[in-house]
Amino acid sequence: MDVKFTREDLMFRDEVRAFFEEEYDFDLAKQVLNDKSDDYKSAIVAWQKKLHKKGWIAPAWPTEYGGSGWTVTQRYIFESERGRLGIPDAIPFGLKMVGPVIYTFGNQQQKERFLPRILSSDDWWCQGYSEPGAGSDLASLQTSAELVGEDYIVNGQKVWTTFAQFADWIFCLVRTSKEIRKQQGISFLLIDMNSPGVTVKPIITIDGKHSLNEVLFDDVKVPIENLIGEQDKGWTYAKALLIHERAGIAEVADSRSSLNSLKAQAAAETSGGAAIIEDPVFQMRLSDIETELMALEYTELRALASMADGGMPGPESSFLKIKGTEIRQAISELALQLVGYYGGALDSNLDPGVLGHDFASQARVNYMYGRAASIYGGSNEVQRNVIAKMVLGV
Amino acid sequence: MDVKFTREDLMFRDEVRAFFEEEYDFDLAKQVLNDKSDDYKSAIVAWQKKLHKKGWIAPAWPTEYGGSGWTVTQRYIFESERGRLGIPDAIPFGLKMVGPVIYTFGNQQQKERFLPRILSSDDWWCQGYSEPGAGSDLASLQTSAELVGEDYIVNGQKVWTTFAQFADWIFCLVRTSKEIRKQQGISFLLIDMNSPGVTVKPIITIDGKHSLNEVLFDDVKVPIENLIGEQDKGWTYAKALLIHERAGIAEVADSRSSLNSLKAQAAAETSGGAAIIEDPVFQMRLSDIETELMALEYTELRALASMADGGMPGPESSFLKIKGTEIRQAISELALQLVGYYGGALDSNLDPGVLGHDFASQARVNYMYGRAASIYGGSNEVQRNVIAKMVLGV
Amino acid sequence: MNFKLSEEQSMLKESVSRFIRERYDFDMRKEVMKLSEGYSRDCWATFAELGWLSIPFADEYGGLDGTIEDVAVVMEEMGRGIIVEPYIPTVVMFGQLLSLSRNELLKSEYIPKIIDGSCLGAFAFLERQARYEVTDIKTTGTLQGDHYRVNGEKAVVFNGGNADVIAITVRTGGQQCDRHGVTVLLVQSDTPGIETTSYQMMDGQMAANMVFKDVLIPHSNVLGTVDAGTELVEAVIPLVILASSAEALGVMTVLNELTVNYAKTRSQFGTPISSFQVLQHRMVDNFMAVEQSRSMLYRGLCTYADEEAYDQNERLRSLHAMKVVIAKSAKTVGEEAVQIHGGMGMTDDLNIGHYLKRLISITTLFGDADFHQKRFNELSYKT
Amino acid sequence: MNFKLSEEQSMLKESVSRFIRERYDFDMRKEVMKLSEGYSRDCWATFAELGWLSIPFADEYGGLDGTIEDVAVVMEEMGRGIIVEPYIPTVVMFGQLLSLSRNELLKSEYIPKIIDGSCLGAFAFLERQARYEVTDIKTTGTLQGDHYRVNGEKAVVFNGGNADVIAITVRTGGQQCDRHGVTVLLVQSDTPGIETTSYQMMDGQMAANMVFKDVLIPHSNVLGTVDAGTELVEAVIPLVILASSAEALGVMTVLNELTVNYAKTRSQFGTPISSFQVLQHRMVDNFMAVEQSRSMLYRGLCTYADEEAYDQNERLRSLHAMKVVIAKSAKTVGEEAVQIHGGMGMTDDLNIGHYLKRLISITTLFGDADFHQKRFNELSYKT
Repeated sequence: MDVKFTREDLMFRDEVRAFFEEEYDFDLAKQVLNDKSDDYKSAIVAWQKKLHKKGWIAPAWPTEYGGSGWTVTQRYIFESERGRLGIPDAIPFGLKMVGPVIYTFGNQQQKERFLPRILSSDDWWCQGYSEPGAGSDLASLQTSAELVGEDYIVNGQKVWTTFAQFADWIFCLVRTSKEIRKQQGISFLLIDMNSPGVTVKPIITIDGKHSLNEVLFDDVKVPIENLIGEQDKGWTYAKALLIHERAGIAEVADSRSSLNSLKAQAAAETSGGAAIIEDPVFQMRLSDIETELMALEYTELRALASMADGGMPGPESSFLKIKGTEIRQAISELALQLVGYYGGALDSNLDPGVLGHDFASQARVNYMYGRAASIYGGSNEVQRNVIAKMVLGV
Repeated sequence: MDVKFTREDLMFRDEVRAFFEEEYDFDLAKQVLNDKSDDYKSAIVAWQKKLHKKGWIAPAWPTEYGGSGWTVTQRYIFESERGRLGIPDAIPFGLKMVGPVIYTFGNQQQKERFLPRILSSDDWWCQGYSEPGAGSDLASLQTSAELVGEDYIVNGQKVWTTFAQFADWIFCLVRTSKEIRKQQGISFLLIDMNSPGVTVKPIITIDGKHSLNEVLFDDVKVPIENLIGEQDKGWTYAKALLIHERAGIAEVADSRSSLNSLKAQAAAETSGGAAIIEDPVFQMRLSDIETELMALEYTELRALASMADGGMPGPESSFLKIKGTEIRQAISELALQLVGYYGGALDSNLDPGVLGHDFASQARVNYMYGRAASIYGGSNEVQRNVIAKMVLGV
Repeated sequence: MNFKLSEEQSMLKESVSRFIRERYDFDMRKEVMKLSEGYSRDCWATFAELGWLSIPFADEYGGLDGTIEDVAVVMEEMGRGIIVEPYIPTVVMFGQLLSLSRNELLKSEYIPKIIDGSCLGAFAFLERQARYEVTDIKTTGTLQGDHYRVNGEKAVVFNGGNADVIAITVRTGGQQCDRHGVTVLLVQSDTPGIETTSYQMMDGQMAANMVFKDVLIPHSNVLGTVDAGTELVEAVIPLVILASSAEALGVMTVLNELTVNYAKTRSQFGTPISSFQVLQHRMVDNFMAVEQSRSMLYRGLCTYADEEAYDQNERLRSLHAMKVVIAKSAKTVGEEAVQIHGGMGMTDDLNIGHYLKRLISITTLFGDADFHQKRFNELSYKT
Repeated sequence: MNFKLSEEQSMLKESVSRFIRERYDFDMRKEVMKLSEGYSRDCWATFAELGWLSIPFADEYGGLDGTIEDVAVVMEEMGRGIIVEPYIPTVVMFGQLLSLSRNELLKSEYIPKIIDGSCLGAFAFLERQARYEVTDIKTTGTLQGDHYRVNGEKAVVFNGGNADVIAITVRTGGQQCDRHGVTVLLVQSDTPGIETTSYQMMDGQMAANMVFKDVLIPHSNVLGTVDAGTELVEAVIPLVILASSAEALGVMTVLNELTVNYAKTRSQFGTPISSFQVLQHRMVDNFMAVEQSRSMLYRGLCTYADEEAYDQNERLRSLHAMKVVIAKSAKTVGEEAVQIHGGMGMTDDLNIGHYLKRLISITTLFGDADFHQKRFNELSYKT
């Protein structure tokens, strides 16, 4: 066991810290990060471009495709510092989802065409997996793609598509043949969102915001060169991605950052004249979460270390997803508890100045939208089924 | 809704209180209640005889068979006072289990023969349901009873039989024919524990004590007049009993009494010079339990009231069993937490005087034996299945 | 003890239930919420016609002389419809401050108007720094001749923007958090110097921020006794939390019904998701949580009503415990309803999220679970 | 960072593992527990032969110069066998008090004897009133000439009855709960005036009640510094809780393995109970609890070891958090193992209950979950 940081590690920590503090626009972030508007998009893209310039945008990618070539410890340090300073993660759809599929299963032409624009954040991607009848049971999907000449003709409906309203491209699972086993006959297709016949319809969620969408495909022509790998093998690619991408899914750094905000608010808010953070019961609520988060941080590190050592991917991604979202939800619940009456105040249209601050409405939005965390990306129930199968062997 | 006690109710409360305080031997109880020896048995029987003399031994029985004829409120008051003073409940096997089966499904001769001796505690009963292969799945039981002339010849093995070592009689579910549906072909038989061929083998449990037993039947002759109701219909009788007997299963009064003891100990034990009951975190642990118990007390009262109004029996017994045992276990867990290092001290043979008190070893015994509460009488998992079926209709 | 509804209670229950069925389903509620005032004057008039506004008031003012149990019966049904009309602010908060105030002049002036639906009320008790401590009051009331001059700010005043009259707690003596020195005043909402910013809450209810600048309120508008307003407020809080707990019970009951039904119809992996044992057991736990909540409501009602059988300590303990159990249940039941509804539960178009939001508001009202549990502990655990 | 075992660690692990397989299965453990001393001298001699007793001691005394990580590797395996021999009391508690004491005379006298297995040790720190506050000490040490005269009583002294030498905390100054004024003394167990009542704990370990009446201990037997014993004790506690947490991890891992295997073979309702989704998910939660525990152990080891990267506050926070996470996991994992084993889990004949008991003892050692969580809070949450 090697339990200490090296001198190089500590120097890297200083470098990351300095880069974040100099390059990240904390003021801008404060203004736009919560509004999910076009300003939000451009702020995100601007920051991602800075990371790209520094060579830090894709830590997990193989270096040949633009990865940063870090050790496990360096990745851990980068994430710790990101969480400490409250800097949001890069949008995952290009960098963590379709990118790895393309460099693993795509052909040379696809790699050259798509990977650079993912790294540079010039293309915004979204994910076309879920459908109204295919949620937890993703393999039931019905969106069809029929090969006619050199094009697939795509028809169907995707749902819960995050940030489709910003997206240039969508990667989709589509049904290309009707086999008996429903996992077969699914293909992995990249679709230009500007193609004729693609319609995006907003879904307003219970936080009152617009992050999700329906994406409708009406005779959308997709050139055959946008097919990843072989036709009918898409399920395999999607699943490999799911098991392989272990880092990030736990959102440890983001939870750390939320917890820090929560602590700061609890130090500022009072009850009966005393700061709430001094309340022994509130402290227990905080540390119930913080201790689990500290454990999860190392669970992630262990998963990375095992992968770096050539360990076989196991049920880690399901584990990290379950625990990560449970912790995020617990933080959002406690944050809502902290703001008390103010959490329910101001549904949407009014100046938060009425309350004298904006963190209360933000707490409500985070709590409400956060309910989705245990539903999306394979519900936590499904993730437990996966672990039961892979670990318990039942 | 009728939300107040009547003057008669309040007078009854005083009467119960006075009776308990005068007649119950608190000192003796302290000495023998935890040792599960013969002294334990005789102390229990002596107290039950006093209740019988007063006419209060069987509150739930119809008055024609010796019930006390109380209103729901009176039963509630009786239980509240019992819990407040820490008086244990009567042993249930005769009074709450086989008694109601006999007066509901037995014939006149059986009623005359068995009920008076149950009421007077002259017969000690035990329950022969579970078998090594039939726990949660009780209907898989294999103990056989073959009718030969005027006798059943019983062969097989019962297990987890509480206090079989004290028992004069055992009521058993036995297989009298091998139908396709396994619930059919089961009969309800009363067996004299002194019959030749009955062997009782102690099971030492993880509390280090002897409460449970195996009961082995080797060609035991049981006269046909000991069959309750019809042959092969025993499952129906057992099930009716299970659903009908709603009071008591929650053990609210006993939990109240344990909680009172726990509070008294927390007021006496110190940490860093302060009483533990003053610790805000310990207080939360206490009230997490106490508030649930307060609710359960009224859930039981509501169940009784609904039954008294002729309401159909529903899933209440499962509900009361689950919540009641969860609360009892939670109390035992907190009690063990309270005694700290001392909970693990003194496995068995040594004078508790070494520790200067006996409540620490008692806390361990209660905790350890208490683990069984969510297993016996239909595990809490099975009870949830029952509610799912009866309430959710799935 | 008997928990069967009386004939009158059954009629009240059925009357609210029919109203919701016929005039206040989820789509109609959406329309109501779009109205500029955030509630429906028509509906309110119907409430008056049907007698709901008169329940807890004395016969002599035209009331029904009903008990808090009667109010609870109505509130539970209103919870099933997540009605946004200001019943609690007007009838329970403002109305009961008035009823218990012994100010006969004000009572005879306003109670009949509440009952006939022509007067809406509000209670301005919350200040920015106060959280759940109702005695933490900075707003001052300075006696000048026969008027109080009131200065300060009240936040999240339920129904503050629509109210015709407002009860307000002001500090007439003592220090910021003292029990003593609090006075409750009644003020017309159009009195000069009141600046009101009205807004809709997440649960559809209206609230307001209210700034008081040199507002003059006649001494004759004192509710209760000068400097002893805390006692009056603390007499009304139990009624508010009993009523709102009953409402929470209605909300939770509906959520469980909707969730079980959804689980039976939603298929994944070729089978209704209700066939998954994990979901079954969680739905069972939610069922039990609601039953335990109902038990606590009944315990709260019984103990509150029976001053002969229970001392004040026990009565308060029951109310605090009720808030604790119901708040915990509400959290589980509400969140699980969203979870089991999956993506659908996340959409603003479906009713599930709106029920959850109302639950959160109710459990916050006059203190969340931790707040009440700590009060319970203070009353229960001593050396 | 790298969590792979070194070659040496792998060999140690395998050596303990083989010992348990071949000489310490559950039946053999039962025999050991029946021995009058409650442990096996033969096994202890084997521990010495295999070098386990020498791990954390310095080379100059014949030790292996190992780290706490090396001890953790051994302890995890010992947990799998719930070994009752007094490794922690002798090697970690007494041994590390000695190692860190800077008393060269005592070190050269006793460490070689610990390593060769001829000397058992114990640490008498607990007093009746003290609970988890190690500075709450009434036992007095009064300096008379070149001896301390010790009077008082120590409870639950692990291995106290079998120990040849005992480290004891006495109050040489200050008030009952003061940090300052505590001195750690080494005393031969056969010194006149020590009255020892030895007994077996629920987990099979031995403990003793020890009364000290005018026991004379030479001043040269001071471990650490007079009046500054708290610092020495607090330097050793992290080692004890790291070692025992590793042991808990071994116990929990076995419990989960046994439970999953039992669930696969136990049939009810015509199917293995492992096919019930509710049990599956709970076993998954137990699996995750143990993985989180392992992560916390590693975090504890890493943070404790790296004084350069982490300040003292962060090092302590990690240790407290480790105890919290592991204690919570242990409770769930242990209790669920009994539950899923059903009636069988309740029997004293099966190993399940014995693993549970050991878990309870470990989680109690030097503070339970609430205790450590409160310490964690003190270090973490301030205005």
